[in-house]
Amino acid sequence: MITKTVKDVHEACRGVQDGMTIMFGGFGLCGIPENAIAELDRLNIQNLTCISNNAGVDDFGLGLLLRKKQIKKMIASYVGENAEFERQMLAEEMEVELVPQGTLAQRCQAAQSGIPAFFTPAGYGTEVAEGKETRKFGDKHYVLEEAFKADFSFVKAWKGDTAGNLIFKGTARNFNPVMCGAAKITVAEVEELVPAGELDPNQIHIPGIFVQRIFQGEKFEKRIEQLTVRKK
Amino acid sequence: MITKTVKDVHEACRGVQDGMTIMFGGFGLCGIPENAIAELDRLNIQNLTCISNNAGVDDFGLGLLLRKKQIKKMIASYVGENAEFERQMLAEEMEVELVPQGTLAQRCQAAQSGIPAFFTPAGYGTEVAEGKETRKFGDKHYVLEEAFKADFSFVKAWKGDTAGNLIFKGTARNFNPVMCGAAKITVAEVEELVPAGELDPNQIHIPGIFVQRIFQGEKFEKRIEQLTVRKK
Amino acid sequence: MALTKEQIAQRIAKEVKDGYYVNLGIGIPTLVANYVRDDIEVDFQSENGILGMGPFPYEGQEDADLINAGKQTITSLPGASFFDSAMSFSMIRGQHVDLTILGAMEVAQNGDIANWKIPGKMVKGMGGAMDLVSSAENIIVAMMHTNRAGQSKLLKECSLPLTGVKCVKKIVTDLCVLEIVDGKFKLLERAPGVSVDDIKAATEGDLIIEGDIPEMKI
Amino acid sequence: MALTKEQIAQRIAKEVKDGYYVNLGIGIPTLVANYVRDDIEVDFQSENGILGMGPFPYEGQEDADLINAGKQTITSLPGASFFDSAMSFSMIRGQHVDLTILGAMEVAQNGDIANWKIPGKMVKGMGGAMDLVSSAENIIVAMMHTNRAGQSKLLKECSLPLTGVKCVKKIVTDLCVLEIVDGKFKLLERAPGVSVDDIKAATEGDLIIEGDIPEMKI
Repeated sequence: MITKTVKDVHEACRGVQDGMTIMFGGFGLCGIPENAIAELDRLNIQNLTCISNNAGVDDFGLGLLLRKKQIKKMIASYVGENAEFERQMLAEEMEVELVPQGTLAQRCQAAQSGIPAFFTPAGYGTEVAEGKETRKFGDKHYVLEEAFKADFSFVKAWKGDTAGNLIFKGTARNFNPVMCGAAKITVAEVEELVPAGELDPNQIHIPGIFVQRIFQGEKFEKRIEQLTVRKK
Repeated sequence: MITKTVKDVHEACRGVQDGMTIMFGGFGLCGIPENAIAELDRLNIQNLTCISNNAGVDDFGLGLLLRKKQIKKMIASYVGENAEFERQMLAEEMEVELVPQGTLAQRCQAAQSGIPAFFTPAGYGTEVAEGKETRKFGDKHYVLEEAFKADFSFVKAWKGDTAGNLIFKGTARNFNPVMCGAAKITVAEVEELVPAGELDPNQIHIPGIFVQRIFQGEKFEKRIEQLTVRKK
Repeated sequence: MALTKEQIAQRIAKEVKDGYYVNLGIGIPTLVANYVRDDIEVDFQSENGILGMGPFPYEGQEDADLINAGKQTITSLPGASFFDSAMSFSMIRGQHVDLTILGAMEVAQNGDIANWKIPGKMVKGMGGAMDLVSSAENIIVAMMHTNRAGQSKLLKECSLPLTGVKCVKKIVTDLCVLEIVDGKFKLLERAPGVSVDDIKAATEGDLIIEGDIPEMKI
Repeated sequence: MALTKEQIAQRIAKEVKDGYYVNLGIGIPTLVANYVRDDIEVDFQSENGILGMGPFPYEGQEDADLINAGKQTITSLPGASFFDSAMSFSMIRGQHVDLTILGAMEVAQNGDIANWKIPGKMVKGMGGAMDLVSSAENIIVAMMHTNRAGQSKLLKECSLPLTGVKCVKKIVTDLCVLEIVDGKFKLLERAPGVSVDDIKAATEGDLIIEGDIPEMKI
């Protein structure tokens, strides 16, 4: 019997090597695969190309890998929260490809879906479109964007089952679903892992077919980036 | 206060006119917008272009509109269950565009998503690709397919709320979600309509922004096309 | 003796491996599910929107909202999931499905397949077949070796409108198991009691016959 | 007197109509939510994956899994929904969002906007701004009329890398309300106590000034 469940994050990360291209779910620090990032930090994997909406903060999320200069190239849409990132980018110590957020999501979903390329209006007439094919449909201009290719995809879900089915919570969903199945191997870390059959088949956000490895994360810090509250 | 809830199917169909292009959710007879189809039959709307995976059976689903020759053109992937359909098609009384099922789904989703065109491998080297641009990505050939344009989209959901949020059930989901927001006006008929706030925001399949009108269907026959059972 | 449709399904079931996600077409392929070894775990995907499809329901427990791509009432197994048509074809087009089994009217020796249209006579549509055959890395065709008129369905070139080009890997018919190799049909196994000459006589396309061809075990 | 940032938000809030789906950018736009009339129903979309965004949570009720695109903790209102990033941009790209309000570093008189990069100095990234401005049919820019150095941000041509071309429809600054008409800035309203000459002096781009320009009401 083949099982997708792995014991822990060490087992979940086997096969990750220097120079690989890796997708990371999450928006800001919300819904990031904390356990996998910490493990890549411990393993000190080098020369990574990371595809992620953001680059974490200086001491959490992908900031951990940035600090140790493990990232050769970053593909992201917004990196404004990370001073060390901006320093490495402006000093040209790291390659950076900035991608409109919707295009980033769609390029992941295209990879998941076997769509090699699609047209989008985002970035037409800007430097994002430089060197890319553009075309007019109706009275509007569009840019041709290609699907990403990646070796690993690390995602974080709220609940998962041993068949690899995933359910996300609140806005921690974000980029996680679209990265499932968008890389050769998708690794999901979940807050709660249950036996197959316990989740309602009608409420599954990502079917297990898109997930190769799943494990219950040892610990989720879930750091809040901008705590904003009202007084009672 | 603007409300999406309409009283009944008559109100839900206001604005539908002869010659329009209309999407219909459903797969076979499963998850079809029964009430809307019956109303279009009663209204005797003519010269319709219908986008639907199937064409119903002779006396149910889109078969009702076929019988009265209300359909000028049918865009579908599989029409094998309907003898009158085959007759009209072979006699060239009706225009037919057959589209691979995945391409059909993706052309709807593209319309929903503001993607004017995308590449897909389906149909490369076949008559489906005739007259269309093809391109090689990696070592594989793909066909460029464009988003559909439609005036109305009629879908059927299990539960819905007054904000237009929808939840589907089982395999009655099928084409319904991808057609929401893919036409100028999306009309959802639901088995159970509840006040906004009663559905779990984490379990909504289609957010209300994609739906313009919603009503609780008077009656759902839910006919079974192929009853297959085991003995106890 | 030529295999029955049930036996074709039975033979194909041996190609299904532990952990596979499998899409079964309408007809003979549907029967394959009945013969998969029960010590392995296999998930059946149906393109109308279910992964983890189970057997037909018991009488009286059928649910109109739970069907397969053949419009038959079905059940779901523990670990199943429901999804929309776009996601279903993400699984298929994105090559997440491990094995696709489908029927055919004609197969050519270069792997071309035709199964959706007879011009001027029969047009049922391609359904999901074009997406399946253009995407799947592992396609097995299940069909009778000849049509009702006794003509070979294994051809040098397809005469009917194509469903997909150079995509079929393996064919299991009532007479034999064949693999597409170097633009020809390589004979792998014979049905019990069927001779190589019987197969030659029933095949219009070029055959590769190397050494002794074993009888298949079902 | 020039408007405060709160007052800019207050003026923009009057552009929000009953039944609108609205996407608010970071900064001044975020404040708009506080001033929308409470007798109309407006749904706020945040591109990280929520429709029906509510106010900040009460102290101690914050949830790390519930933030807006500015990474601030938020709440959800009855009728809200959560979704993934692809669906979020389906809403935006598919033109289902009725109104987009965002900040800018520069706006040109043809409607071009720049707000994501100062070459060699500051690169935060475009986030969802390029998707928003290339798709939205109704874009209002909220910004100060001049930058910290006192230079006009309303230009004949943008000097910074563009976020989008010919997309801005309306601009509300601390000095006035402007509309893009025929490739120029048409002055619609003045801030209370701000003269047409004050606005002329602070605007590098070409202005259209027709008749008496009324003071805005907040």
